[in-house]
Amino acid sequence: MTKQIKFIQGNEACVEGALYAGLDFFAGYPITPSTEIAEHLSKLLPQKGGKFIQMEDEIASMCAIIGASLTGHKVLTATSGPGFSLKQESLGYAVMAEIPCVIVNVQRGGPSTGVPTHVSQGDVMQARWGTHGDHSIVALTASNHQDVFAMTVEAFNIAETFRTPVILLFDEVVGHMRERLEIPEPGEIPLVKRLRTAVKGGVDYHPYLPREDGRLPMSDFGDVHRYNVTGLVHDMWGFPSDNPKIVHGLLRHLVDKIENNASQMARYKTFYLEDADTVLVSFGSAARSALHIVESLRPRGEKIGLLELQTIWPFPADIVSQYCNNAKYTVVVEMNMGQVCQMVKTTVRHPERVFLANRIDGVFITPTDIKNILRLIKGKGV
Amino acid sequence: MTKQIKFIQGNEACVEGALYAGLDFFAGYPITPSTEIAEHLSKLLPQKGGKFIQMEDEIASMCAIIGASLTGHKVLTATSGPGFSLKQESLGYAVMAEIPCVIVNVQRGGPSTGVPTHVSQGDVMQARWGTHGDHSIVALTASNHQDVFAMTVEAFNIAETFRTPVILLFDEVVGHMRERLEIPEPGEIPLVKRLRTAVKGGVDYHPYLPREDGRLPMSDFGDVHRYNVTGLVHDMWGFPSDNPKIVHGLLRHLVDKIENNASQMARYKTFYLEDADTVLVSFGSAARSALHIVESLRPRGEKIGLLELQTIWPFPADIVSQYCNNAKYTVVVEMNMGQVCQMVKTTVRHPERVFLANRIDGVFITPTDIKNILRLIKGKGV
Amino acid sequence: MERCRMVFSGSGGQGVITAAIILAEAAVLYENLTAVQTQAYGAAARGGATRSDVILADSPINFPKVIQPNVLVCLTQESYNKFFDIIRPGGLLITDTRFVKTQLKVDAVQKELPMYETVMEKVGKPIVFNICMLGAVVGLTELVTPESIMKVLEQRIPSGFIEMNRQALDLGLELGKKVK
Amino acid sequence: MERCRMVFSGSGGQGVITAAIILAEAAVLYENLTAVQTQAYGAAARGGATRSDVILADSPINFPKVIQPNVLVCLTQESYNKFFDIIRPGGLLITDTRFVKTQLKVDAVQKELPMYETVMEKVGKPIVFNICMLGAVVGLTELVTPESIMKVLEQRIPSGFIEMNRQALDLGLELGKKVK
Amino acid sequence: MAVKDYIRERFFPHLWCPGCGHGIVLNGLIRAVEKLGMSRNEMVMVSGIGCSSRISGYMDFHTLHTIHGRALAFATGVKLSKPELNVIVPMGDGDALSIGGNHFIHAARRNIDITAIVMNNRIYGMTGGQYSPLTGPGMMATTAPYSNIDQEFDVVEMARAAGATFVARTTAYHVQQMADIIRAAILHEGFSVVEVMSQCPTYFGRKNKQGSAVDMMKRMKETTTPIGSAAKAKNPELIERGIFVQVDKPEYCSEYNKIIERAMGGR
Amino acid sequence: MAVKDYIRERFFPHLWCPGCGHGIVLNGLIRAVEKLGMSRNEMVMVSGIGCSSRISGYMDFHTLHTIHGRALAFATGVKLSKPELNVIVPMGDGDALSIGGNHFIHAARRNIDITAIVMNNRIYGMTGGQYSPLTGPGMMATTAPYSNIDQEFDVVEMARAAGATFVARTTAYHVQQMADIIRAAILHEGFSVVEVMSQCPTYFGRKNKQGSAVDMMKRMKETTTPIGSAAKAKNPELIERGIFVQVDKPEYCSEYNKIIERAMGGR
Amino acid sequence: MAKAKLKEHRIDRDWCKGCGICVAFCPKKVLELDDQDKAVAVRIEDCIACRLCELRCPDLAIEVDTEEKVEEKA
Amino acid sequence: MAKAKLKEHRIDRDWCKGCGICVAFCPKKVLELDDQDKAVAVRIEDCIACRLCELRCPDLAIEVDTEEKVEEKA
Ligand SMILES: Cc1ncc(C[n+]2csc(CCOP(=O)(O)OP(=O)(O)O)c2C)c(N)n1
Ligand SMILES: Cc1ncc(C[n+]2csc(CCOP(=O)(O)OP(=O)(O)O)c2C)c(N)n1
Ligand code: SF4
Ligand code: SF4
Ligand code: SF4
Ligand code: SF4
Ligand code: SF4
Ligand code: SF4
Ligand SMILES: [Mg+2]
Ligand SMILES: [Mg+2]
Repeated sequence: MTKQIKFIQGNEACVEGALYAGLDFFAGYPITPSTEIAEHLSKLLPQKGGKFIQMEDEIASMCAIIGASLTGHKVLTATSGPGFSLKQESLGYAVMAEIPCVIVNVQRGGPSTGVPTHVSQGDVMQARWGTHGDHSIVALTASNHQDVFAMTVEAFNIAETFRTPVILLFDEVVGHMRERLEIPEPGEIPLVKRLRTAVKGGVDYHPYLPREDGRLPMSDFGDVHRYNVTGLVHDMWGFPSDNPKIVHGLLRHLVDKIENNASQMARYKTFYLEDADTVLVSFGSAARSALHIVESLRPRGEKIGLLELQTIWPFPADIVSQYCNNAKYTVVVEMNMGQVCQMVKTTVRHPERVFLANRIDGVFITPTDIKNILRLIKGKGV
Repeated sequence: MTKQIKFIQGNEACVEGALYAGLDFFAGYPITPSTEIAEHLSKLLPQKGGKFIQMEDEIASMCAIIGASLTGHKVLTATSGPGFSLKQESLGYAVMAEIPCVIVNVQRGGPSTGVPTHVSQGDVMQARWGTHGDHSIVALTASNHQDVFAMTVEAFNIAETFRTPVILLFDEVVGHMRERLEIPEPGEIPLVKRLRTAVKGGVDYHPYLPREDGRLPMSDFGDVHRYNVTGLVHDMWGFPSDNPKIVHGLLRHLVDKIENNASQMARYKTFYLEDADTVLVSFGSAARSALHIVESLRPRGEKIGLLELQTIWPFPADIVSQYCNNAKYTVVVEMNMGQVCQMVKTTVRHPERVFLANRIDGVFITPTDIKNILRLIKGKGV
Repeated sequence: MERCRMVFSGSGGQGVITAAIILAEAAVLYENLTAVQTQAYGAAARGGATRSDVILADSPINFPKVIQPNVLVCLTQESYNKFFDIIRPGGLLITDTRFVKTQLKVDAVQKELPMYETVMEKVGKPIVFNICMLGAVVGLTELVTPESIMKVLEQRIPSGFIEMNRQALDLGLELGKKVK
Repeated sequence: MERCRMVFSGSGGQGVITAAIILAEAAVLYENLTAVQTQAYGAAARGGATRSDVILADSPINFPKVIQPNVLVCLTQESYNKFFDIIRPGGLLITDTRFVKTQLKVDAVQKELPMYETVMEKVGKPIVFNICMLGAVVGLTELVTPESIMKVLEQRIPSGFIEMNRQALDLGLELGKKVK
Repeated sequence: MAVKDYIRERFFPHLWCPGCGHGIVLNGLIRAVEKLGMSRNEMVMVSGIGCSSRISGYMDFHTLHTIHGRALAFATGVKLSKPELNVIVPMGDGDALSIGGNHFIHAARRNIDITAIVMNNRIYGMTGGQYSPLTGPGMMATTAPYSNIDQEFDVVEMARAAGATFVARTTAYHVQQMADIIRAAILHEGFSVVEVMSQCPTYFGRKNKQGSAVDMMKRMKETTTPIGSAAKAKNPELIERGIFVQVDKPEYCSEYNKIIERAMGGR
Repeated sequence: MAVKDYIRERFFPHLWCPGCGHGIVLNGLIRAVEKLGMSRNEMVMVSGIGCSSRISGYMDFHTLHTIHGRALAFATGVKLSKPELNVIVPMGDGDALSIGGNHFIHAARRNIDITAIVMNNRIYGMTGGQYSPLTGPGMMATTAPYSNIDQEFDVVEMARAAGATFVARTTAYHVQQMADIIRAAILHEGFSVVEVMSQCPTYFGRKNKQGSAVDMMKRMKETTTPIGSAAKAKNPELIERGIFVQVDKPEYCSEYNKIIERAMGGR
Repeated sequence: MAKAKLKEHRIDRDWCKGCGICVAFCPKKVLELDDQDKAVAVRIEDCIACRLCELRCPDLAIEVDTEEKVEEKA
Repeated sequence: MAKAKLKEHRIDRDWCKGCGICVAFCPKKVLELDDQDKAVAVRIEDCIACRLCELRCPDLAIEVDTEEKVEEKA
């Protein structure tokens, strides 16, 4: 059988990935440039018995998917900058209550309404720190439709494995561009199912007690275990507590389950890095221009390569160190004021060798832009 | 004349500072532990002809103060974690539209509802990065009521000088504790008035064209200049534009006006730093415990001192480098998982000499906690 | 003066927090002392044992919480049970005879005073129980003068109630001085 | 095959974006080529000159935007004025005779085709103007086969409209081949 | 099942103040559920933040204690994703109609089968007595020291206008009526709103010199009357109690099932 | 002043689609303001985000183009801080009643002297045709491909229930009535709501096969009738136009001035 | 339903917060608060087992046990 | 108000988007769209200066100039 091939937008590729991963509930509110995700799901979800609901705003959408996750469903919402800002309070709730869910942010130019229809990658730090209080978060991204699909599936897998919200941080170019997507066969990408408790009815079930492997089995609302879910600090049954030991334990658990597994969650791609003395680090659509310039400079003898990050949070420090510590030049290519660049600087051995090749004017960064910046960095002028 | 002395809560000290600074409009929504700010202002503002309004939520409160700022008033809102998360979208609007306004966040234990009545300093990074898109922000804090007063006045002054929202990042202990406040005489602390344009009616006024000194004179709504205010990227008249040059120029302006003036905005205090080889860096209520331990170790011959940060954002990198670069040990004392510590590490010459002395369990960090951590850091065991 | 760390504890309606604030305010406004007052908030404050910390000193106070109080006041059994063992060795522990049975030995001067009974008998209003307690504390410790307390009260309460409060304060002072 | 970068431009209702998508989709689904299509969004897309970029190749396409197109199609004067000078030296510039007056010299092969007129005359429906344009492009460039285009159309539009589209496509093909 | 089987006994005595009306709502709710004889496993209680919202911690259902004002949005996700569950959403007046007002009107508009109970004490209890959109002009609150100038919502009118298909009002005093109404509300297929006037002696009562919990409940008795009573005609100031709206209209989850049928048929 | 004195000519032709009803609202609004003869300097227009919200960019007032759904909250700050200004808030149906529903009902409840104009095209125009809370069941939208199951709000009923003291409805077809009503609304002291039925031929019209802008306006003529008309009695499906509510009630800023007097007197 | 016959008032003294609601609204004045502010049934013989005290108690502290109920349980 | 007498229709061809609203609702069928889809007054003599075209134009593209108006301006 030949595989199903589609020629679609990145937003649709995300939809396809979500459906492949087993999505059965979506709540959202339209906003450019993420709207197509909602539009396609409003059509496709009911075809497989799933539910689509357009809520009154982004806050309600985030709340609704949390509710639906608790009944045992795989859930998604999608938005862009302003909506992502609005979701921060309820996103923090999902962190605290350890709710598996996936949030797409198709980034656009900010701050505020900004340039809504233009490309930007300016929400990287917000994804990490947007909600109040100490916490950790997972955020993935991709630069092409095959990867958008794969990372979407990955997002659901990580959400289920770690009982955590996962952010998909796409951008306008990837979201709106059309290209080829080959839908993998069922089973080709492994799926992580909701881990449900084996504890029988009548036996004490602890929704917030990690197993030895760190995972926390869940029980669906409506099932035999009645427990409590709250955004307050809570004990292993889910009931509120302000006992300092419990506070400390829970906060450490929430952060450690993500940060200590950073390597396990690190997804990335390498191109021509074996002998590279100039390492481009990039992600999302910017990585396309980065790869383009790498491939056009290689034939001219330049030892240049690309590290494309797909996991942005937890920041893949090990991977970045590994590939950049010995580089003469590390150049972060991104469409913001250096949000990932700053992280790379704090990670590598020689921060002074890290440079930023960026654009912030709403225009997609071109290979030529990068080439010019490389010349300047290397002291060769324009 | 003897000065007016009060024995009050930190939240009241903030109210006194705001009134001293010329506050005349407050909109808010109650939330622990910031509520007293609203309560006192509901009483005191109308006594001086000002306006207090309790809005339907925190979003509306933030929006209302922006509206009131545009009619030429000094404005304030106050909240805590969950409310601060909700304000992120409209806060970004204030950044983009360059609205002078002050937002108090009396921090409490997060994430989510967390431990609402307990102390924490966990919103430091959120204050910087909570809203979407590249931007910069000013955030001040204080550890005692005299400084709460002074920093509140400072917040209004910076808001007016730089046409920017300023965040006051207090915490539960400072907010709720009662101690002495001496109200300065009128004029004792200089106040920055709203800079209004000198341009006459009928002459073209540019609300978004910085003068040579970087300041942007305003014109009150209702006055002779009718212009446009928007959260979209805009030209010097305030009208939307997606011209890449304008996008670039505006974003750089918004960030540079803050970051390039970091030194001018750096407020801090030093204690016993002249000969200190161990430098504690702290802020807010944690700095009280830090100072306590410094003062109790000094008589025992330890060369220990304290750098108390009052400006958190823009991060006072120069000051931190100056005092910490040559220290044997830099120990950041804070009640979170190391949000300021991380910034200090990226700032100083020897990040490996920077340590964290923290608590995250909702209990106020004690001098003994710090003392114990100092022993451990120095390899002396418990 | 020696730095004095105090914890006032009791149940919600007894006014221990108000008493703590009045004491600290009197010290700051009328005795030129330094004082810091804090209290527990939230669920801890609602049910169960209310607690307020006060530190008085003649120099700046940095750390605002009390870990080992020199003076501990417990007005309910629950608060007594919860807090009795934080008393600083050699400190002063004041309890009310009506509400607290002191079964437990601590290394402190224990004063069991019939404050509630006295107030009910002589004033008849439970609302000034806390002021009587304050009188007892001041009587025993002489941290501030009764006049300073009265000045604070005069600022805070309607004039019609001043007399009642003065009476309660005096009753407390007497009780305190008597056992000193 | 040589990488071919194209820009289709015109005004909102002319269907240039749809045409671009159809071409790219045909290439990907039925010719085993690689293609990327992008377009302008927002105010730029609403009033004024609509633009869609397509790149066709037989290898991976990284940079998805077109800076200098090998093929530029302009269906309105406005889009012509805005975009004519981005054409790659030696490229192909296609305009419609009814809507565009080509006053400006560029280093490219210029083809002025009466696509709109032909469609209106032979089919009578302005709605298939874009398909005729596509036919002309394919006729001139032979990037994909007309059959592939038809396969895409058959998937996309109700069967009642297929014939009309085929007709428009053929008209375009002819126009294109004629001037080749 | 006995009353105590519906609660989580280990959290009793509960945290509400002496005489707090919210406890009576808890009591009435239990009676309603008891009579219905529904399994606790099919009951989900979703609440926001507030004194009232604590109720979910005390009930032995599936309980979801969320964030301030958003309970109905969470509940919508629960219900739509698993329509066989019975979803009850107790809310404070601030929770339901101040910060949560939008979710309230939209849940009503959709007519999704959720039972909303507005525990109306006319004050923000949890944060210490600020005025709410139900406080009403002339009343005192910690943020209305010169007396309140905010007009109040009429919960019944708001729910009706927004599209709720079951709308009722009762009080903590009229606990039997409360239990009956809540039972009818749970049975109703569609969005049901029950406003329960509940006393907060600690803040609303104290600030407004309304005396003890008992006094406040006496006032509930005196100032309310059954819908359409003769007393109301005489004294229009009286607040009506009873079921104001009870109509059949397409319920959201059922309608969505039809969408699914259509979508699946269309393949 | 001439019509063109009220607009910012340099942004014309405007960005709305051919035949968009929002342009007619702009037209009617200008006529209303023109008749009132108010100075442009005392007029503030506050809008959110949407096709409708673009209107503020075209008017030569003090204009505040805010974020989606929150215009009334910004406007409340403008008005309360400087009550002598006339504040007009044009809003899309999604802007006003979906994401902005809460601010809508609270502004109405407070009865603050702001004029809200709901430019109701029953769709999210700006984002490309998703259903709004005014779309109504049975209609098509890009997020309702199997037809919409969401019940709609009745703007008039919502505004009335929430406490607005001036509530009216008109259409883009009835532009003279529109101008008159907007004028009355601006003159009204208190919160006024004017729902204007406005056509979006590009999305609502196309998705629902309602033909051209002209066809959609003809439908407005046919499906509406003045309040209390004989036609309505015969055909209850007809939508009523006119002023539904016009009452005197304490206005928020005036009430606040009394608070200030009391507070200042109290010193 | 047969008319219930009172067996006993079960009052949980740990749960009772002494609000006096049961006392005030008992139609037969059966209940009182004792000196520790806990409800007690002092005129038990007057009780008509109407259960209003049970239903109105905000603390679920009072249960009116009747004969029927016992039978039901059996 | 005196009845207005028509002077001219001023139609801004740059602003007119050819929606046809003025054409469809002119009570006297005065207006038409030309081949570039711009409104033009073709039966100007029938115009009763009711201004409905002006009021309904979504693009403010049409102005009905009358004698009175001219006087007003003076
Ligand atoms: C986003 C947010 N804003 C504010 C608060 C603070 N807060 C908690 S409960 C509450 C109001 C409580 O009033 P109500 O809903 O009437 O319930 P009650 O306590 O009176 O039962 C407020 C303002 C919060 N927790 N979260
Ligand atoms: C917080 C936020 N969410 C979503 C959007 C995207 N958005 C912009 S306008 C709009 C709706 C427009 O519909 P409506 O308010 O009815 O106005 P119309 O365009 O129909 O006039 C939406 C969803 C946004 N800008 N901000
Ligand atoms: S504060 Fe009021 S609402 Fe809250 S528990 Fe106490 S009485 Fe009840
Ligand atoms: S999309 Fe609809 S509402 Fe928006 S401008 Fe076009 S016709 Fe008007
Ligand atoms: S009603 Fe309940 S809590 Fe109140 S006094 Fe009676 S038994 Fe005690
Ligand atoms: S059952 Fe009725 S009569 Fe008996 S004690 Fe309770 S309220 Fe009084
Ligand atoms: S109504 Fe206006 S835009 Fe439409 S055709 Fe007439 S003049 Fe042109
Ligand atoms: S003024 Fe009236 S009659 Fe004259 S063209 Fe316009 S609509 Fe027709
Ligand atoms: Mg309440
Ligand atoms: Mg709309």
